[in-house]
Amino acid sequence: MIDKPNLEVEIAGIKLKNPVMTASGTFGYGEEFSPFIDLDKLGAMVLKGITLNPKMGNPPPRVIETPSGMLNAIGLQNVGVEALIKEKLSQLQKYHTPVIINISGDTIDEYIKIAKRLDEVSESKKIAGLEINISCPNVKKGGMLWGTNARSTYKVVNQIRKITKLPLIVKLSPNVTDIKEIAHSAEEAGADAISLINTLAGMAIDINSARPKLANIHGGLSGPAVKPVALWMVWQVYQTVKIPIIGIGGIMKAEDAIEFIIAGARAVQVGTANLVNPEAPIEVIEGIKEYLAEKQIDDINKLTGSLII
Amino acid sequence: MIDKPNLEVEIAGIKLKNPVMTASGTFGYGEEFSPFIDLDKLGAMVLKGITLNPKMGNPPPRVIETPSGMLNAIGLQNVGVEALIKEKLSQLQKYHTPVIINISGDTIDEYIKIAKRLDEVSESKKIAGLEINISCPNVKKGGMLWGTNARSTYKVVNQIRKITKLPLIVKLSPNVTDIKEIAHSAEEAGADAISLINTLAGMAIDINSARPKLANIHGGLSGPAVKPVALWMVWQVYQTVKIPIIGIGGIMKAEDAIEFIIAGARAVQVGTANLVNPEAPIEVIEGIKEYLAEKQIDDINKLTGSLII
Amino acid sequence: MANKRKKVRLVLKTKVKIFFKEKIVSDPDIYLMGLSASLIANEAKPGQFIHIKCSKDNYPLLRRPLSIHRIDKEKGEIYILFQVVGEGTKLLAQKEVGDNLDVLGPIGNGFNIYPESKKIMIVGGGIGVAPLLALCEGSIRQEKEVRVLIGALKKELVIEEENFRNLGAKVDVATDDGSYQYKGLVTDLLERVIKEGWLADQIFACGPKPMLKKINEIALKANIDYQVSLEERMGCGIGACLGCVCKIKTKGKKEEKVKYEYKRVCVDGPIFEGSEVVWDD
Amino acid sequence: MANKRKKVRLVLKTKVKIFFKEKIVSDPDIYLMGLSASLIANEAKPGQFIHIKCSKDNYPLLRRPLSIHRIDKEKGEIYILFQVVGEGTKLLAQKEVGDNLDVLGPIGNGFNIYPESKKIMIVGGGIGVAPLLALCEGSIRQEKEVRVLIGALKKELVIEEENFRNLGAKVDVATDDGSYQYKGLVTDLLERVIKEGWLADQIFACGPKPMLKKINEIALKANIDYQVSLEERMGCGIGACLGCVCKIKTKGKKEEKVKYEYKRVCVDGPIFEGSEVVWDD
Ligand SMILES: Cc1cc2nc3c(=O)[nH]c(=O)nc-3n(C[C@H](O)[C@H](O)[C@H](O)COP(=O)(O)OP(=O)(O)OC[C@H]3O[C@@H](n4cnc5c(N)ncnc54)[C@H](O)[C@@H]3O)c2cc1C
Ligand SMILES: Cc1cc2nc3c(=O)[nH]c(=O)nc-3n(C[C@H](O)[C@H](O)[C@H](O)COP(=O)(O)OP(=O)(O)OC[C@H]3O[C@@H](n4cnc5c(N)ncnc54)[C@H](O)[C@@H]3O)c2cc1C
Ligand SMILES: Cc1cc2nc3c(=O)[nH]c(=O)nc-3n(C[C@H](O)[C@H](O)[C@H](O)COP(=O)(O)O)c2cc1C
Ligand SMILES: Cc1cc2nc3c(=O)[nH]c(=O)nc-3n(C[C@H](O)[C@H](O)[C@H](O)COP(=O)(O)O)c2cc1C
Ligand code: FES
Ligand code: FES
Repeated sequence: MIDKPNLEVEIAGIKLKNPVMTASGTFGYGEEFSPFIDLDKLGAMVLKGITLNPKMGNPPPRVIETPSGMLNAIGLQNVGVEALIKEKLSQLQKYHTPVIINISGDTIDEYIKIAKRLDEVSESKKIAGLEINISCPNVKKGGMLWGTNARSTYKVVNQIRKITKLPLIVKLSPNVTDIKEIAHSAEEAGADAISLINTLAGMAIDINSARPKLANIHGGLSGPAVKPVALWMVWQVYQTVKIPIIGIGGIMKAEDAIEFIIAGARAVQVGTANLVNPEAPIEVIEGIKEYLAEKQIDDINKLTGSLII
Repeated sequence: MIDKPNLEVEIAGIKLKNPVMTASGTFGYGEEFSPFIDLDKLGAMVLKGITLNPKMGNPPPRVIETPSGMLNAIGLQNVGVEALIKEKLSQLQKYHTPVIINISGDTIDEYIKIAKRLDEVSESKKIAGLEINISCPNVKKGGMLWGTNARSTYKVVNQIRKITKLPLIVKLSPNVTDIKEIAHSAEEAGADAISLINTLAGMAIDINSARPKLANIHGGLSGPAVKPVALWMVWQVYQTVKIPIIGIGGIMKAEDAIEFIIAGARAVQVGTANLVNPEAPIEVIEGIKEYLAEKQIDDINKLTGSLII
Repeated sequence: MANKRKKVRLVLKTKVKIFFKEKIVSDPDIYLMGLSASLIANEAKPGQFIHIKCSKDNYPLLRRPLSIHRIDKEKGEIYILFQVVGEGTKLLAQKEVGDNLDVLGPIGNGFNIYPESKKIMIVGGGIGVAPLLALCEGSIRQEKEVRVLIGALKKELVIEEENFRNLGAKVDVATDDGSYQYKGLVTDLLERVIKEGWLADQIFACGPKPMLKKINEIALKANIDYQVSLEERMGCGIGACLGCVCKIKTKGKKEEKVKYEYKRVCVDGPIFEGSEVVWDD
Repeated sequence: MANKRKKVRLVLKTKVKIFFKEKIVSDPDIYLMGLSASLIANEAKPGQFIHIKCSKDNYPLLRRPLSIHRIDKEKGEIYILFQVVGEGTKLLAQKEVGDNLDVLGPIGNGFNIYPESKKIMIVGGGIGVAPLLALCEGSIRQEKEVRVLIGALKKELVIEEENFRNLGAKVDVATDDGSYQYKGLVTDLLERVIKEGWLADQIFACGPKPMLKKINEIALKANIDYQVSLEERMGCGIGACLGCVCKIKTKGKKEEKVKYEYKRVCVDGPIFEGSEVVWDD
């Protein structure tokens, strides 16, 4: 009788007490959730995407609801890497959960500058790793460009790889013809892990005003609606790369997370669910425990890629 | 006071009494819906995708439900072009609604043979036009290949263009990095209109059996869940091509159809909604009428691309 | 073709009112529901089903197929008997007497009782009894001698036993744990009954696939005509989407490589000859 | 920062029971709902809101923000007053007394009544009166002299007038069609009251953006401190997603190009100084 199955997983050299992380942009800078959950219970925290300089972001409305999903066009509003280090990371020092910084840049140079800076303070500020966002669909010049082309993906990842020893997680965009190709070049370029998916590009229109519902016209689709697309991409990438995969997309309950793990994910990220239920990540962790106990699986790692076809 | 707004539109030279068609594969061969609606009220009927020879299709389960959507992996089961002509089209002769044949092929040669054959009987069987499915994600060798590459899209469309005078509608796959590029090459190749989107590739897993819920492992996602993605692609393509666009994706009510038309669609196709409510296309037509009257718009064509940004 | 078109033409889309609702078994929860549906009752025959929109919105999106459990043409009523297994049946179970349901129906070919048949054997496993009560009633109205075998896990899960009996059928029950009547599988019970010499002219069955498959072997051996009610995930329920197929042998097409084709459970079935079904999966 | 962290720490996720429900206006439908929520009532201050999960499933997915209309700390109760405009509020309106609601709250900074203020002017347009009753009660408890101006399209849509009066405030109403009291916009009424010489120390307002903007001009001219309750589409409601922002002037940062920044309505607001809001959109 297995009643305490092992939940520990290792991603890109980062040891996680369980495979459940929070997805960038849906968990703020962490502290926002401390009134609701014990942050020390999380597998890891991925913070709001950061850029070199502070970013204003897009005009409102920035979020609107769609069937079983939502569109967001935040436009990467963030405090910039320096304020992140000074204020936000300092707040998190008291916690024991690995902190992963999600970084975005308009140019390779910007990516490098951020990575360098975070690398410098990684010891003092306990930064566990970097998640490279080459896929944020809201920033015209940035993300999209890199993540939708295998060569540019290779280029940016490889450059960052050269200047930091920090574990690198490359976060892929689903808005591509062949996710396997992109994942492969990220691995080639030296990524330690791959996370997917970021949001699907989408749009909604208010037929009374004949205007887009988002001020930014289009935004990123997330939530349960995208789960089937995300699962299929995770399974495809699992066939392609050797490095661990972090599954993301519409995970609201433990059952969803388990689908991703069976499809090949070593860990998962909970995103939109945080906006609906701040306790979601904890509930997912508990649910996974119950599933393993019920199925008498002694180690979560055995579930990864266990899809029977 | 406008109480009888004009609903007539012209697509690829086909005159439609209203802009509401039925989407291929969700409306059978038409007759299946005659117990529920007056087929003569439809703008056009697009029949189940046809191949040169009869196709068995995929093993079951072929359809499963996802949040606000469904996955299908029918595998293009169909009676083949000859039986279509002999049996199915004969049944439809008594109706006055334009019939559009959706064709799929594993090779250019197959596309051409079907197109030729349909071209021959187009007069006698009252075939209004062809919709070229270069995007069905369920048939490994077929659809996917053509529709996800600009050059191959050009090639297949151009070859078909050469051997038939029938209006050609090219139906695009959303599983691409840059839908504008594909749409552009379809136009270059001689397409008279573009329809989008076909289904998004997706997957679902039964966590109790650790097996895919679809026997085919993956399938095509459709329904309300995909509407934001479809709308964004229609709007992008509208910026790119001059030929008319047929908007498809999650249209359940008139409001959804109107969103597509405002985004640039000249007509729309109702798909998954037919499976839920066989009267859906008629309700959409009625709803569009009411909207135009309420907004005092005298011609549906004025709504196309009227998005205010 | 003509035959099929006829079937299609009889299908209706209507709103029907729930006039009766009772939870007859708990965990798994099984409900009996009565619907005022004169149009459907009028057209319906045993073995057909109705396709129900369980939610008002997209959640769940698709309709859910449920067999017609009883048909009362005089009163213009039909009954459904369903087990709560997921979101759709859960929502349906939450509906109350007086609520309206959006349904398509009656759908499907229905059971085919041959005039010349004298003895009818009906076998139901678990919730599989749902379509069989109407069949039993129909058979008895045609003055057949009817025996019913019900299979269940345990005593508490034996459903409708009395109702079959009240119709005039001889009813026997098999429970896996032996908590009621015959201990073992209902298929074992069937074999025993046949061995005892009660040979039916037709066997009708509905239930879990392994049961249906086993009965096919038994029927083949005893060389008794056998009809089964099959289930598959459905989309449209009206023959249009090809989502609900099952493997059916293609008779007499020797030239073809494949020895089976995919037929639609919704309109080509849900009733098939046991002998034409490809059981290997 | 400290201030913000404090705010965040006070937010709770709880299930609260509906003990009262009344439809007070029809088409548009407006409901008054009472919630047994001692924890929230205990923490709540006027101008804050609660973030409600209106559905059990994904449809709708996100929570919906509603202002706290009344706070009864003794009884441990709060009230919400809401207008049905879409799916979420429709579902909420279908909930019955005895049902539980999954809510986050109290959220936001709340109105800031200065101790030195003697005269308080409260202006509500349409459903905008929702957060103002609690504010009125709070002001009167602090022995302020309170006047309330309510704006509505027509007589039938004037809400809560008596309740404000019963609290001891002087209440005047403006209706666009003149079907009740002053004919015209509530902002015209406000200008008139000021012209008549009743000068408040603070103006508080909630309602349609054009109204709030106009009042800002009036307050500026009369040089009266002015606080508004803003609305924006929300995601998390707890400051994490940056979905709910509004344009707020960046004071004293002359060097920067942009003269405004995006602040979160949910936790930096929903109450802002009228003078710091960028009204141009
Ligand atoms: C022709 C026909 C007649 C049926 N008659 C009855 C009946 O009289 N009483 C009854 O209780 N059930 C009947 N079923 C099964 C019933 O349709 C399903 O249990 C129901 O659709 C499940 O819906 P759900 O949303 O509650 O569960 P879901 O969440 O959709 O699925 C829950 C579980 O039910 C299974 N399931 C879902 N849909 C089907 C389906 N169409 N066929 C088989 N299994 C399915 C799934 O595999 C899953 O494991 C019938 C099915 C068919 C095809
Ligand atoms: C801080 C705050 C306090 C509020 N207090 C109240 C209140 O006390 N009473 C009340 O009736 N309403 C209040 N609202 C507005 C209320 O939140 C929306 O009406 C509600 O979320 C609409 O949800 P729905 O699903 O019914 O409509 P939806 O289908 O989501 O939208 C219908 C219409 O409502 C508008 N809308 C939706 N969400 C918001 C929002 N967050 N803010 C503004 N407009 C929106 C949309 O633009 C759309 O036109 C408040 C909003 C905020 C931000
Ligand atoms: C409001 C919001 C903000 C987001 N911001 C970021 C971001 O800054 N960087 C990033 O890589 N992904 C961002 N994402 C994408 C999520 O991290 C996640 O990849 C996506 O939402 C899919 O997961 P979900 O369906 O669970 O939300 C954001 C998503 C949302 C909803
Ligand atoms: C069951 C099913 C079968 C389909 N078969 C075809 C097909 O044969 N050919 C084709 O081009 N598209 C096919 N499609 C795609 C639809 O025509 C449509 O493009 C897609 O479903 C998106 O629209 P919707 O969300 O309104 O369903 C099929 C879709 C479904 C759900
Ligand atoms: S369910 Fe659509 S064909 Fe049977
Ligand atoms: S709603 Fe998420 S930050 Fe305000």
